[in-house]
Amino acid sequence: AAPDETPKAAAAIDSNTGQTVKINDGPDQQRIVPAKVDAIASQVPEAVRTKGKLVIGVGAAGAGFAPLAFTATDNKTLIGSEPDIAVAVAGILGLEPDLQNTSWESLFIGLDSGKYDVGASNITVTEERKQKYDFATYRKDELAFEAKKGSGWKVTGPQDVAGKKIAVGSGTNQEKILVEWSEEAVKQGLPKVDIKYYQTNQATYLALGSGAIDGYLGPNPTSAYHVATAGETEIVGTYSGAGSTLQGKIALTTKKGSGLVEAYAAAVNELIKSGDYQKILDRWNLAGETVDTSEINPPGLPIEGK
Amino acid sequence: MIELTGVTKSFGTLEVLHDVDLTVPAGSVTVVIGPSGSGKSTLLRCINHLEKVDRGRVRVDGELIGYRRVGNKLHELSERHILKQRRDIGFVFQTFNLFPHMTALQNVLEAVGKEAEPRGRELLARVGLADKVDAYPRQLSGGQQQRVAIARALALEPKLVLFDEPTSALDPELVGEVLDVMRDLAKAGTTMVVVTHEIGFAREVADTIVFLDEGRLLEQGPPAEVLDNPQHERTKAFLSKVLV
Amino acid sequence: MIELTGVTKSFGTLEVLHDVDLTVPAGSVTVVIGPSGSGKSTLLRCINHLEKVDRGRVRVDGELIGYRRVGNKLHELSERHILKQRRDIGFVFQTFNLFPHMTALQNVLEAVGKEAEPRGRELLARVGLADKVDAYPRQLSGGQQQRVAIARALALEPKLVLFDEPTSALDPELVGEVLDVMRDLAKAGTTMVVVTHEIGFAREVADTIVFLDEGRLLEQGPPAEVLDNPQHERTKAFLSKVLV
Amino acid sequence: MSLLSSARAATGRPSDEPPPPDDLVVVPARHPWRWVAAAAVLVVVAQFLHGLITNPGWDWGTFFGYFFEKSVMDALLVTLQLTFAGAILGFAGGVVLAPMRLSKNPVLKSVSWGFIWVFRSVPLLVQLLFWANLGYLYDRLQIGVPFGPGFFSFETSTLVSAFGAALLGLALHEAAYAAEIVRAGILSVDSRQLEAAAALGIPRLRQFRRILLPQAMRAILPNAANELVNLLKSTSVVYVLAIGELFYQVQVIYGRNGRVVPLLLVATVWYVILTAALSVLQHYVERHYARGYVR
Amino acid sequence: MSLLSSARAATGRPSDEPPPPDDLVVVPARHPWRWVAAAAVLVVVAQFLHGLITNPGWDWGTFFGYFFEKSVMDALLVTLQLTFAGAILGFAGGVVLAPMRLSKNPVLKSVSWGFIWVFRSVPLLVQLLFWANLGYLYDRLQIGVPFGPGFFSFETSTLVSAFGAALLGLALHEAAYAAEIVRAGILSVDSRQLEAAAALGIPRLRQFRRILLPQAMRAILPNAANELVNLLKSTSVVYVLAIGELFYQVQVIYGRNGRVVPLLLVATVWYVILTAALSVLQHYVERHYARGYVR
Ligand SMILES: Nc1ncnc2c1ncn2[C@@H]1O[C@H](COP(=O)(O)OP(=O)(O)OP(=O)(O)O)[C@@H](O)[C@H]1O
Ligand SMILES: Nc1ncnc2c1ncn2[C@@H]1O[C@H](COP(=O)(O)OP(=O)(O)OP(=O)(O)O)[C@@H](O)[C@H]1O
Ligand SMILES: [Mg+2]
Ligand SMILES: [Mg+2]
Repeated sequence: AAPDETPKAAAAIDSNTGQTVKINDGPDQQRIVPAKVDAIASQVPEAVRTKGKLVIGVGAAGAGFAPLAFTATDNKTLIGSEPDIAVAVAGILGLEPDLQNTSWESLFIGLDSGKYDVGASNITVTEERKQKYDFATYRKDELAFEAKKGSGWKVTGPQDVAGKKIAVGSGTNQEKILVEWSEEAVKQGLPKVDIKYYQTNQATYLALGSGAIDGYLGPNPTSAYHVATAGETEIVGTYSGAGSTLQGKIALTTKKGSGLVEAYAAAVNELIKSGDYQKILDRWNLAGETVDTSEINPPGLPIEGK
Repeated sequence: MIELTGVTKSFGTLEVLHDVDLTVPAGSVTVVIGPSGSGKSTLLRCINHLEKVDRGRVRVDGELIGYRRVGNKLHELSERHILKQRRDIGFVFQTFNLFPHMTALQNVLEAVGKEAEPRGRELLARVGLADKVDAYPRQLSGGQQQRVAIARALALEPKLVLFDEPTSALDPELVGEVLDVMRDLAKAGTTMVVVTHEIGFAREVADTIVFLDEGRLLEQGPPAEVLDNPQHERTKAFLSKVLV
Repeated sequence: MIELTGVTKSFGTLEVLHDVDLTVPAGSVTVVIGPSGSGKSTLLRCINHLEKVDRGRVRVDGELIGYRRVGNKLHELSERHILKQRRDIGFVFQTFNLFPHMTALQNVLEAVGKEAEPRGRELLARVGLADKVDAYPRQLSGGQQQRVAIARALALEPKLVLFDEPTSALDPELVGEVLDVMRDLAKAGTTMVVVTHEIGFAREVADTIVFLDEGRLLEQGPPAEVLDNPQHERTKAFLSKVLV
Repeated sequence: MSLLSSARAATGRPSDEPPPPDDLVVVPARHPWRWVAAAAVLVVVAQFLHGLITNPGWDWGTFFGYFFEKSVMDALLVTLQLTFAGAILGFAGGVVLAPMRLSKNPVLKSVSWGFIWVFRSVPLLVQLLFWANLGYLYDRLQIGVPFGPGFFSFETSTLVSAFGAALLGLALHEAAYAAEIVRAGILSVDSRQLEAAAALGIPRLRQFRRILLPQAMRAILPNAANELVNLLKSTSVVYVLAIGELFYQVQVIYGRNGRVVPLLLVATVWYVILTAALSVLQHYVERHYARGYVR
Repeated sequence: MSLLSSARAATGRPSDEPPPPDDLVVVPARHPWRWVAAAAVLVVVAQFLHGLITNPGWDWGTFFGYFFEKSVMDALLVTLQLTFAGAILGFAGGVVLAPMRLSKNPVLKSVSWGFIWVFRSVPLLVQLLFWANLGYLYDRLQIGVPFGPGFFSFETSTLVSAFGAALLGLALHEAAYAAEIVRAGILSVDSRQLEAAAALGIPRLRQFRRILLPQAMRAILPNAANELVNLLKSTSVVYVLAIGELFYQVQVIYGRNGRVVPLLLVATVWYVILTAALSVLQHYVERHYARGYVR
């Protein structure tokens, strides 16, 4: 049997409140599944309605990204806030949720081919992605700087990251902010940030542990979870995505023109209204990430100059 | 019966066989002699189509080797047919070419199948290798390997056997034994073409002796004629060097 | 000078050489004859330590081959020393063992270096291969390969040359030429041991003839004695089979 | 080398000076540097192992907790299944493709060349994604007149399952590599061997099976083992299809508990063990095919 | 085969019945099935290409937009650098390790065996992570008395750069595989060749370099090419070190814009092109080492 992980994995410290939140990472999730709301369910296109199920793609194959999407202690069941939101949406739409875990690559190919009706996998809205997909936002990201324990480093603005080696995920809100800060630092006559793009969290965390990089700018929830479970790092600064010129938003994603996006947005709004939304995010210690309303295709992160 | 007409073969610019005509009657033993590099091995290789001739024809028992005649055209045979033709033609290589991963007995039986094991053992015994049936080629002396090669070629009971220096690695005693084997074969009606450097052996075994020089067939006839009374200057010079 | 004392060698349970004592004076030609499988090749291979003897000693020019004596102990030589010893010992293999990826000339020059090219060409010319210097072994006839092997062994100007059936693939003319080469070598003081099946050749070339049977050295002496007046029954039987 | 029997001295051989070397004791060549080198190697290995065992970074507790854990064992089984199936299908393909590439028939030759070229160069990841998502590119596969009407058609998205896609991809990928391995083996066999077989009139297929392949085996085996070990590890690429093989499984676990190092070590040690088992097997198979090559 | 010269008929050879076969025209063996097979293959390939070009799923616009894009070209260069450096270091190691494993010296043999075993079985990913993150496990490396005081010490995190770690890992990994490839080649060479060299007193190293290796090359080359192609693609594993090689770069791009298929295709087509170039090179090198083996 798996060694006892309870002391670390079951608990995560809320970085805002300092309270310990108990996370259920067992296979029995007791998900919040609201009842069907006919007015919203009727917005679902005929084809999906007759199929009767909502195929949800999550690109968390392998390590995933706890607590957003990862695998339960039985090493099979897909759990996390992203599946929860998608399952709740399916409930409102009166569809049977069909959760499928896959790789990032397969997720996008699957969305294109119509294999997945929705992608719920911490996908940020970007202008480039908007050319191919429709988005219904359900969360914003709070960002956090994570560094090795005892580094004594604090991050509050561009001057603190100048000249440091910092990892960030490509195509994320974090990347955009880090690039802006780097430019800002250069303007102030400081050295620019040495940005590293690791493709997996494990590589990032190993690099962090070994001193190959100074810090990691990532989504606050995953960082907080990692700090709590691995216990080798600490959060040296948080940053609200809203503070920048443009708030990065996480959205349910579907193929452009699939006709599903309105139903998704309506369903998320319904969840917000009913309070289930708050409960779901609380469950995963994501209270700081809530949005007030679900937007359809809001302005995304700008297209990177080639 | 073998019939070669106008056989010519070149390697690049080097003409190794030039317009060779040769007839070997069924059941006879023809010995090919000639200096090193004169094309003796190549001649044998052309007979069983291991080497494709550039010009001319090779017939064994009236059958064209490597081709089939349809009307006025010659169709090249497929590899499968050529392989079938070769099953009637035994070949003993100058370099033996035994299969190194098989024992002596396995080498002999490879083409005939396991059922023929008694015959295989008998053949090996006949060439004096009864105690080496299970030895691998690398564990055999040169002469032992050569005898395995002879036994292997005979296992298929071919109508025609081509020997390329079958006694080069054999001692005088064994040469006598191989001679006995050949006599038996001849009695059973097997046609043989033997390349050899041992004039004594040639004299003993041959019905006809053929002298090849620089790819040309200079002289042919019974041993008494060719060896003791050669017509051609080149043949005379060659034979005068024989050590007795 | 070679001195073998009590040389014994087995492969598994098969004793191939049994207590062989042999002395070959410097500058002389010793011919080893004997039936196929009697251990002739193995004897030569033991002399240059390609085969480690089980018992007994091999000395060339007074120097132990493969060992160094310190006090009352024999220390095995390192491979590097053995290789150095072998540079004085030429070896012509029964199977030639030419390097297939090198031309005839490259084969000859491999051990001596490119500087010796004129000498290499001269050696090849001497064995009648002036026009084949640039041919690869596979493009050569059996006899041509054998001659390259001889030239290769002589290129190092060894004090001692071991020939394993050096004329098996050669025609009578060439046998005479090889004989000439050997005579020249002998005149220059080179010691030679020659394994051969050709009794005529043995008679021509030998100072001493040695008869080996089943790993035992049965008879040795000058050709006239051993060939024409053998003492041992086995030798008599063997020689009686020689075809003339 | 053994001691000389002193019985020989008693046979009454004249005892001239210096005493006959037969009386001398043979001392095998000594290699002092071997011992120095061996000691140096041992020290380095010992230090490394010492560091491995005592360093808390490796987190051995977690390692042992998961090493025999059920989900890891299940994943190991999947890895083995994929490896064996891939290897068998791959080498079967290779044994067909290699002679094709060496044949004189231009069609066979080009097909084999093209196959090897394409499937050797397309990354396995891409191939797996392609087979698993055939539906993305082709809604329906149909059998029928080329560019004309179709007779049957399948929905591609139902045609290939994830495991099927993984197998298909691995098999095609391995076949391309195996083909070259077998070809190298064939090239290493002396061409006179085939001449001898041809002169005996042995049919082509039998020539290949009985003469060529067993001799080629010597050159094939170490490379085949290389390929097998490689395949064992390559199976981890099937993570893109979310198939729970060994490497995928340890990722799943460290994704949750953040203990990357000990879990990577779990997978690594399993690979090391499997490779060792394979090496032992390889040793015996190589010895079998080395028979007849003693000298 | 050419037509027979009719001049031969004019030499006055007796014209018996049946007419001398010299007058006959030689018809090369016909192979109707070849044409059928060739046609079938062409149709399948044409259909596939047709599908490729016309299917909107492949998104050719994006493909061409990125194919020569600067960051992709830079990444391609990194891939080539890693591949060449890895191949050269790896094969250099292999050429040393293979004779060690075949030598009679038990120390050399065990060291080589152990090296091959370990570095063949540890996944490249794990090795890269290990080398790049040495600092995670060992804060300082020191040179000194084993288990005793140290003389020098380094901070490990500054010791190995990401690129250095990638090179080190690739080289060690490749060396283990290359060693077996070279060993297979050596085994395929007739042992009598070495005997001949030994009888000529050629020094060991020269024997290896001049006699053994060139003959082993025939069996080594196809496998070396296999390994090189494999390496070309394996370099993608260095993504874990955030080194910008080809595959990493396309991942970064599709991570941003979600266009997975055309970007994977960019990498794939580059691999296919590089493999083709390698195959052409391989052809000529193989031909060079085939000299002397014509018959
Ligand atoms: N594959 C080849 N390429 C080029 N030349 C070749 C080839 N095979 C043979 N030769 C040449 O053809 C000539 C005849 O060769 P062949 O082997 O037939 O001679 P041979 O009469 O059997 O000689 P020997 O008695 O020495 O065996 C030789 O000069 C040889 O160099
Ligand atoms: N590696 C080996 N393993 C086992 N037996 C061997 C090995 N090498 C040789 N023999 C055996 O040793 C005996 C002597 O072999 P050797 O090659 O010395 O004979 P030879 O006198 O040279 O014969 P030939 O005249 O036929 O060449 C033979 O019976 C042979 O089968
Ligand atoms: Mg010949
Ligand atoms: Mg011999």
